[in-house]
Amino acid sequence: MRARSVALALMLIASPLGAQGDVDGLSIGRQMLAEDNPGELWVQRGERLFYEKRGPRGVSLERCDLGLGPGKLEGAFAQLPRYFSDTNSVQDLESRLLTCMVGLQGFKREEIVANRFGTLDKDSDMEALVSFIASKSNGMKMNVPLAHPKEREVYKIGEYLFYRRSGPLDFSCATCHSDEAKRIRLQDLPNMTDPKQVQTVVSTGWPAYRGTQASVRTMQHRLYDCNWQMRLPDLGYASDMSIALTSYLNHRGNGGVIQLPGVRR
Amino acid sequence: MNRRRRTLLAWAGGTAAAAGLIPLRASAANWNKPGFEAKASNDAIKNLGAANLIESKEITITAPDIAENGAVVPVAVTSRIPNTQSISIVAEKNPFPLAATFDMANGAEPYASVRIKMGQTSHVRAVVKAADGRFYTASKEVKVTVGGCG
Amino acid sequence: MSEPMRIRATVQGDVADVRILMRHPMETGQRKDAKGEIVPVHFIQNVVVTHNGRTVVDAQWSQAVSRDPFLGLRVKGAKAGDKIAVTWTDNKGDKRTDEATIVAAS
Amino acid sequence: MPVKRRLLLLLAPALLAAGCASFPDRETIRAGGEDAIAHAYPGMPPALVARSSQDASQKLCSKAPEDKLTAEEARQIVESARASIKYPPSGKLVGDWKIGAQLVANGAGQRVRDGRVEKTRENGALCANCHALDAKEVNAGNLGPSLMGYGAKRGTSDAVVKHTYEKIYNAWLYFPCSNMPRLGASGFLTPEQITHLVAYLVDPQSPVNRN
Repeated sequence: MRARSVALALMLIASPLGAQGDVDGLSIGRQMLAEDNPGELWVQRGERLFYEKRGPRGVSLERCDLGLGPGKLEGAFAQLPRYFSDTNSVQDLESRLLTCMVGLQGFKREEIVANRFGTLDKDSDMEALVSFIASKSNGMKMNVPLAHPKEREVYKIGEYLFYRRSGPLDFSCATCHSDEAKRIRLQDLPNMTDPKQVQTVVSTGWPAYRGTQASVRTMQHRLYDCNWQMRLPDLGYASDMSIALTSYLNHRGNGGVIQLPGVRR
Repeated sequence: MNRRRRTLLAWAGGTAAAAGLIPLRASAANWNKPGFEAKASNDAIKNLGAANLIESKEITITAPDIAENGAVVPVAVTSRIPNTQSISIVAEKNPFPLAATFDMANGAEPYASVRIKMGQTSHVRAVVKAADGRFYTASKEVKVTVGGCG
Repeated sequence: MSEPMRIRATVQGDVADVRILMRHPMETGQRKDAKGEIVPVHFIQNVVVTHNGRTVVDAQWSQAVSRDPFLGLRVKGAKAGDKIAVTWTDNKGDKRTDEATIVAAS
Repeated sequence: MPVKRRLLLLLAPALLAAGCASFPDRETIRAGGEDAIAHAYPGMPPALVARSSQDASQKLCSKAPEDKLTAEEARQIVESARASIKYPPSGKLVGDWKIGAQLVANGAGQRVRDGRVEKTRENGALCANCHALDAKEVNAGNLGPSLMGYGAKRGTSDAVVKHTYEKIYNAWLYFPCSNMPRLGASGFLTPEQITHLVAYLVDPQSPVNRN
């Protein structure tokens, strides 16, 4: 049963809002897990990986610019995704880390992508780095810019994709995430059209330690997994679609106070 | 062979390896092999040294009524029984019910919080050993749901 | 090399609240890896917690304790600056010890 | 509030900050969105990528909530739904509620991992993911309405049975753009499977009507 329950990936996250839509009997367990989050072990490992000299070029990530200058991590997560002139594109945290790991450290993109999601047999460096970097914005407010024309365009594309229905089950993101206090089985579905809930999800939702997967999972994984439940093919890692949806959600989460990594079923 | 049987065998085989085939060093001395290898919760409890269990309201089990993930079920036990020496946690319907034993000494409060795997809905039983040699118990049912979309 | 534990130890009055997260696979011996091979049973069997060198909790675990285990306990007669040390030993004989200093609860 | 005005309000601070009046128009966004979809599934087999393309009804049902469906669009969706419905060769619309019970609880089928479709004997009907059906099942979703007592409330007349069958086959016939998947029309469920679901909903012996 263990292997099976771990293999069951879930469509949606437990509501970070707690009481709303909560089924009595679940909340004590959720609270106990949140108080001592194994995700802290990923933060610890991510910190080590960030400062370690790694990759074919044997350099650390201290020269990686996540939008606030090389190596500046405090507040970096809070303003992503954003436009980067060196790549002339809007990037989320994972896409930007890919740029740095390839461009600075000399890793092969395909290798990082192949190991983007850890398994029970192999940890993902990306999941650890994201946990660490996100935690460096704890206590700060989400503050994703829409100043650059590309940022506005990507945001609007994200909105378009949020409502776009397709696939054998006619699902869009909005099918599950635009109404109050809904659940798939017992899993609460946050209403991402509600300003408060979207704030909570983007500032305390991902990265999160997933108990069913025994690993930290990132926003990229969250979108990948939704795609899976929607019966669409494997969503490309750091694809334009994933970044557009993240821009749409994260910008609308501006003002939410960051506390990451979270903990989820 | 059906899935369940395969699973049980795998788990049983694994334990045999843990208990004997793999050379154990420091840990073996203080590990209740017969208790952990017992397949019925009664046997597991007997192997804790308990002949009789006294139901007690002085034991509090904190755990969810519904566990949304059987792989990680938080369980905390608090005993208010004077001179509590040890607390054991038994998931009655697990293939090997005894999950953990905590011996307290030198100022440790009679409290332990841990997370366990549960294969199915079951009672979780706390067994408390007091200095007078008596064993006290309380239990709580934890429902284990299937995966949300599976 | 195993991942260091995360130990949080805070004291309020004279009772320390100790929370320990460990990185360990806690394999039951029934899981198959990506190649379809059974992953051998591998789990922490003993956890010993000391307070200023004296054993306060000696735990025995089965493979039913969850992956990346958590242990919470409380120690009476503690004060800020005291040392908490935790040692786990698994069924392969691997061991790890980490230490933390008790701090006043904020 | 019209969609344009709402968005302008939303974006006003950003526009001012940038000192920029340009604004991606609807067509630019649509084209950008479709381009993002076209590149969203690298390395995937074309047959699976094709799942992400939209039929005419899906396109009409992809509007943001401020952008209402017109009466004409709703008519098109209903018309297309009506044309989609096929009945089982036997003509019998009520199957076996016990088989239905298995299907209702089964949430698997057609999911893709690493470019491969999961192996299942048949697709599950996914019902309990979103609907309460059996009062004894604690693990029920609520994205859709509760269907407990469905048959007990409505009876088992031919009209009820036919409506139920068609509703499962293509929910958009009665509720254009409803959240409910068009389970028969998309081929996710077979007509025969749907008859078992109908039985599960209307049969007096089914847990839906007994518990």
